[in-house]
Amino acid sequence: MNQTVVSYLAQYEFFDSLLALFGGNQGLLTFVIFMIFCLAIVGMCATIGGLGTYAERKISADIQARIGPNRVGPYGILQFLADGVKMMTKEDVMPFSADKFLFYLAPMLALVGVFATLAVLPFSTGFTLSDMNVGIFYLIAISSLVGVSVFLGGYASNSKWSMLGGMRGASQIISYEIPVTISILAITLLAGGMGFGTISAHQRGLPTNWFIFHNPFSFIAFFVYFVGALAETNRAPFDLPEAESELVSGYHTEYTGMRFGFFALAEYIEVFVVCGVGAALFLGGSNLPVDLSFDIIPLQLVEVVIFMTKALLLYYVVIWIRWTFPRLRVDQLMSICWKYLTPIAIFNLVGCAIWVVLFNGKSVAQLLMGGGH
Amino acid sequence: MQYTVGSIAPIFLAPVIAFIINAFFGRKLPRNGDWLAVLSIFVSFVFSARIFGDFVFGQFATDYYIHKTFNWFDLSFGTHIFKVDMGIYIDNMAAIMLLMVSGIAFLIHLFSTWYMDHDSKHGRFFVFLPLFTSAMLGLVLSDNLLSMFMFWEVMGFCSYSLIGIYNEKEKAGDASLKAFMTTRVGDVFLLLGMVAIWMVIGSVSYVDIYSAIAQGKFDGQMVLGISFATFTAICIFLGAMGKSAQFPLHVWLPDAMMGPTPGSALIHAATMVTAGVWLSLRMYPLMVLGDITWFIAVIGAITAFGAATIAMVQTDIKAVLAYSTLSQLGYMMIGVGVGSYNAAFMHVITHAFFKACLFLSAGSIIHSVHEQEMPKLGGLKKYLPYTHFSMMCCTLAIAGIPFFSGFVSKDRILGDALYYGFMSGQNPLLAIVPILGFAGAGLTAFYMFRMMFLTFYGENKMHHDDHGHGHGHKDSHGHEAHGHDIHQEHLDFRSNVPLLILAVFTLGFWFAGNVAGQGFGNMFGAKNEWFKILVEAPKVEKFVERANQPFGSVDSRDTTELPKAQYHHQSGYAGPNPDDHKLHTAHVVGAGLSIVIAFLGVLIAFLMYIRKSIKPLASTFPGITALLKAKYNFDHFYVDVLIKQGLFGLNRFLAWFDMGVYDRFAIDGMATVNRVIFKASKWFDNVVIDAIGVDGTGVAVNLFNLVLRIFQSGKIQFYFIMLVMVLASYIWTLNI
Amino acid sequence: MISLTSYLLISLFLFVLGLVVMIARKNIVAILLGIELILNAAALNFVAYSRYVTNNLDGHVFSLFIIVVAAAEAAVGLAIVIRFFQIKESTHIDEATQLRN
Amino acid sequence: MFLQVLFLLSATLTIGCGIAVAVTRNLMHSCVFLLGTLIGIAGLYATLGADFVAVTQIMVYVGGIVILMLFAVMLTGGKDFVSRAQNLLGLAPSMGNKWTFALSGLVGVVFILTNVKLLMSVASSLPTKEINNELPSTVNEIGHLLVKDHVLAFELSSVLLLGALVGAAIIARPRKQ
Repeated sequence: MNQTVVSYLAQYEFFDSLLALFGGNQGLLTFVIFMIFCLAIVGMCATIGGLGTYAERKISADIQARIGPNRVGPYGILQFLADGVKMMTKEDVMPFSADKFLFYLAPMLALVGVFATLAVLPFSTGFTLSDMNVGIFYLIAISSLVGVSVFLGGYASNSKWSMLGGMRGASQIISYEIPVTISILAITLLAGGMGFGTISAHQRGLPTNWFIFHNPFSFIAFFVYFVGALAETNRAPFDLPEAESELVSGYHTEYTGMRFGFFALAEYIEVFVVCGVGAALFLGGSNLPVDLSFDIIPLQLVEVVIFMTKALLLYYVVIWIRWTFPRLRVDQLMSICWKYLTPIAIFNLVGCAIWVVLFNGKSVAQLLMGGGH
Repeated sequence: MQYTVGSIAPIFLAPVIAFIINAFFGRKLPRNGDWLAVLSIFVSFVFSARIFGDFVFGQFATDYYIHKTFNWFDLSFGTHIFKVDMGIYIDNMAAIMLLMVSGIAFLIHLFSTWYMDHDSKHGRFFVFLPLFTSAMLGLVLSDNLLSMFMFWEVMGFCSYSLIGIYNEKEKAGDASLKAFMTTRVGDVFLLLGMVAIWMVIGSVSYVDIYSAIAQGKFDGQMVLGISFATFTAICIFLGAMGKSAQFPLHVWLPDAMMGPTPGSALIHAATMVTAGVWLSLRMYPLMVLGDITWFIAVIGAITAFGAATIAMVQTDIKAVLAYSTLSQLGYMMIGVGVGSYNAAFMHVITHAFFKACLFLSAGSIIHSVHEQEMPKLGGLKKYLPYTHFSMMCCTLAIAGIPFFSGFVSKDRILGDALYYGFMSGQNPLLAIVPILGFAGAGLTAFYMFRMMFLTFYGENKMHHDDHGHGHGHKDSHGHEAHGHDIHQEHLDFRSNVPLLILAVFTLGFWFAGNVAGQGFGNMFGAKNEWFKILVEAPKVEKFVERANQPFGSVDSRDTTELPKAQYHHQSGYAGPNPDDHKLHTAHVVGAGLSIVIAFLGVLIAFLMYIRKSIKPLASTFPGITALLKAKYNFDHFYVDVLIKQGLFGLNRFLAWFDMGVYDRFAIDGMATVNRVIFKASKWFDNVVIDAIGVDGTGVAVNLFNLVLRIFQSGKIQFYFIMLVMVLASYIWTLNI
Repeated sequence: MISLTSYLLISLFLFVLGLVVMIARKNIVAILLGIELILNAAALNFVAYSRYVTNNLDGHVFSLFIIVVAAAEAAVGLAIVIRFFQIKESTHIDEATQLRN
Repeated sequence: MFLQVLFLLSATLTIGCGIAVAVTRNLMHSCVFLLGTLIGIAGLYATLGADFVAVTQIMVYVGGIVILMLFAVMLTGGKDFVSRAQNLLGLAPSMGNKWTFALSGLVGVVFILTNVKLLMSVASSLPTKEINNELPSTVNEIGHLLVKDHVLAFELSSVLLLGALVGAAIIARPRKQ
């Protein structure tokens, strides 16, 4: 059976008293707990997505020696709320020749695809909504809904810019899924499982146990993953689908108001998700640097903080890259994917496989120190 | 001593890694990564040396071996077993061979960094050289024919690339193709033999083959009317013939000198050609079982003598060396054939050392004076003292002068051949083996000293030309030859030191364990006759139960069941067996005879080329010389006779048959007959077929079409509906 | 409790829907959609039988292979459609009757 | 309880979107509904304990096939034109008309009746296995099956995919005439 947040909580005594509170109806209790955690995680991620826009503007201002948003709240931190209010109150414009159904559907699909990935994101060993044994595979699969939504958004708007943006976006997302998936496959090979719990358990302890430092191939795999993830989330320098100078705003050119907000929110949350996945797969996830034999709820909160720190550091790097590198051309984009990243990823996969066979899956550090479990 | 894969694998893997890095990033490395190649071979050498030390000086039993296997793939299901194991098999012979290959390859690599400096193909050369070495090391490490065959083919490819490395020269391209194609002939047979063995015993591992021989699994099997063992033995020996350039398939080796000289050294000395001998030695029990050892001996004798005669008239230094390689390979094959197992293997080793040294010396000469035609050389002793010294040592060794290694190994083979031909009661016709062998030994001494005298002694013609014709002449090889000043040679660790190191190993006592060689006079309490104790033909009976136990556990046997304390006690050839006595006599006679013959050859060469009191061969026997210069017309035979006469003749015959006979009688005759039939059938056609058959059918088809057109609508969906309907009606008619 | 029959009914219904799409639609892409539905119905049956009837996972493996074949079929099929469209400027199935006469 | 809810949701999604695929006039909408059907089937797989198959379904279909379909629809226009062919069942628009639907409905009914007849006879002889609610992970076992029992099919499918890839690339490339 898959580990869930409920089955984690069930090992504590207060769970029984909670059960008594619900009159012994375990199903209802499960539902309620899931509900609470879902709401908490979605709310948190939505806030992170909102704060992402603020961080983007503030960091870019910092890089460009400006001040950035500074009016709403202390240091302008409430700027995203003001933006949200502005978006909600805007008129919801529907282009005359748009395909109505698909036009409404596309932003929803984007949000669904992104929020569905949160179900397996391992915030901590216990507070993972569902630690299913095909976790990372599920995450890759369900996040491809975003590609569909990008395409549909571009198509439904019935505008040339949107169409070009949508096509670019879809082809880019499909193409970059390949190196990303293959480099993740190398990690599942090392961990011997696709569940985040399994992967996380393999990286327990000091940073030398992290998969990024496991062997030279996984070290390269991290960068392949990171570059591919940047492209999959349409972030700079791969933000061709929404290249302002060429396509106005790409696939969401015709969107206004909260529908545009959905797209923007989905994008920022997806960036957070891929950063989280990168942290969980390569940077040790939510593991404490020490091996504690006991487990209490506050410890889980510490783990959440560790995970968030790692993910947000990567998030910072993503924003930093955006304001540092110029945009690529379309042919460069495709040649990077097919001529460089994919062969490197395949090379990494084979290399990892050989490493596992040759050294019984021991990491470089274990080989050097002669230890190992 | 527990060996893990980690302490064996680097022998093979280090050069492979150097190959990969040089192949992909070589151009970006300083000096095209040649230092990396040298370093990798040195790593192999160090690991090989460790194994060698443990096997030769350690307290292992003499029949100790390391055998580690892993499952390559396993497609077994149910009772059908199809699994292929790969593995490492190291016994004493392999340990010695590994040290030899890696050591010589290391020196050759070191020399190449000097030789190939500023060469246009420097980078490419150092891509293939480590791959070549690694393939040879892998071949030696292999525990089965299949992986051996893979490395065998990799070597074939590498030799192709190294021979044709100057691919802008047409001759080089032709030579590389020739080498590749000729060895392919043998490889086909080798593959055939492997498949045959697999069919019978379901494995191609050496251990399994030995145990199958001991258990008699080959007995009673027949293929094409000959016994199965003979068939497989011949097939495998044909493969060895191709690789070791034995008599009918020898044509590629002399042409292989088109490549850079260090490459030739690696091909001729340490790696490629010895692979065939190695295979014959590994499969020796099969050769004995198949009863083809006489065939091996005869082939070897023909090669040894024939190549030696050709070498007498060659003028190119490298050609002389190439033919001498052929000749020496013939001696190794004689050794395999007459049952002189350890002498044959010793000759592989000794020959590797002196032939590598000879080639490197030739390379040193060529690189120094840019000339390889001997008549244009002479008097180089003054300029190239170190090269002269090392080359002289090797020449003494190959000529079979006492105290040198060639004497030790070759004369043991000759002694055994003498016994085999005259005293063992074989077919008297086989006396040709020792006769040709001794004759070839004399010729060897002659032509090697001819080469030495022409190159290093006499007057320096180039120097003379220098002043006579001035600068700027170009010779046939395109080098700026005559205008080149000959620099005085200095001691340099890349150019001469490898030669000198190799020259040290031309002394006989490294191999014989005593000074004189043939078991006389033990010095310094050396381990007497270590070679004879360590290397012996595989005793197949010992492998029967070993084949049945899991290979992983073989390693943990008691290693000290028979320690090598017998080094000091076992000596000489005398034994209670009267045959041993005869053998000893044969050896003594053979040694004496070969010393006499060798000195005779040296004397003739001295008289001919230093004193000039005997006219050179060419003026005495012009006819024979022409034949020899044409290399017995083998190339001519293959190209002009076999292909042009045979194949083209067949073509012409077929063309004549086609045009003259078939066309005139069959086709034209048929035409006449047809005309008659045509008139008859025309009437029949018009009346019966056309009117009644065709038109009538048309009408009928039209009628049917009215119905069928509905079904044949050309629409896929309609067909689909029909499909579903037919399926449904079929199911409804079933009574279930 | 969910029974085998419910899965079989769903898959039957899906199959019939695919059949309807394949027969009623005249657009080649739409027919490919119908084929996907039919393949999925078959794959669903495999997995359902694997859980309720047999004790091994061979059904899962078979449905994986069905997915693989479906992917290959979609790729080649759509390539043919696009090529067809380049030649005929139409994706109507009734245009593809050149072999008839 | 949870399984039932999931089953009902998935079945509804599957059947509802399936019907929508069949009856929608717009080909683009059909494709999107097909997406719904495929996700529903993935849900059904999940209720059957086939986690790996379910995720593979989403991965391949959503990430690959549906986007491919959408591209194809976009490139070919998906217009609702009338055929020029004059034959039996000709004169139908691209997305079908009431006649084609009636005919296909007929065929469907025949098929259902046939199947029900077939199933009725088989249903009684089906072995009734005790189903446990535990849904163990199938990933390991599927991996073993793929490289042991079904290794030939596995390798052949890789050849098939390669062939399809190359074939599709060659077929779809415009040739210069």
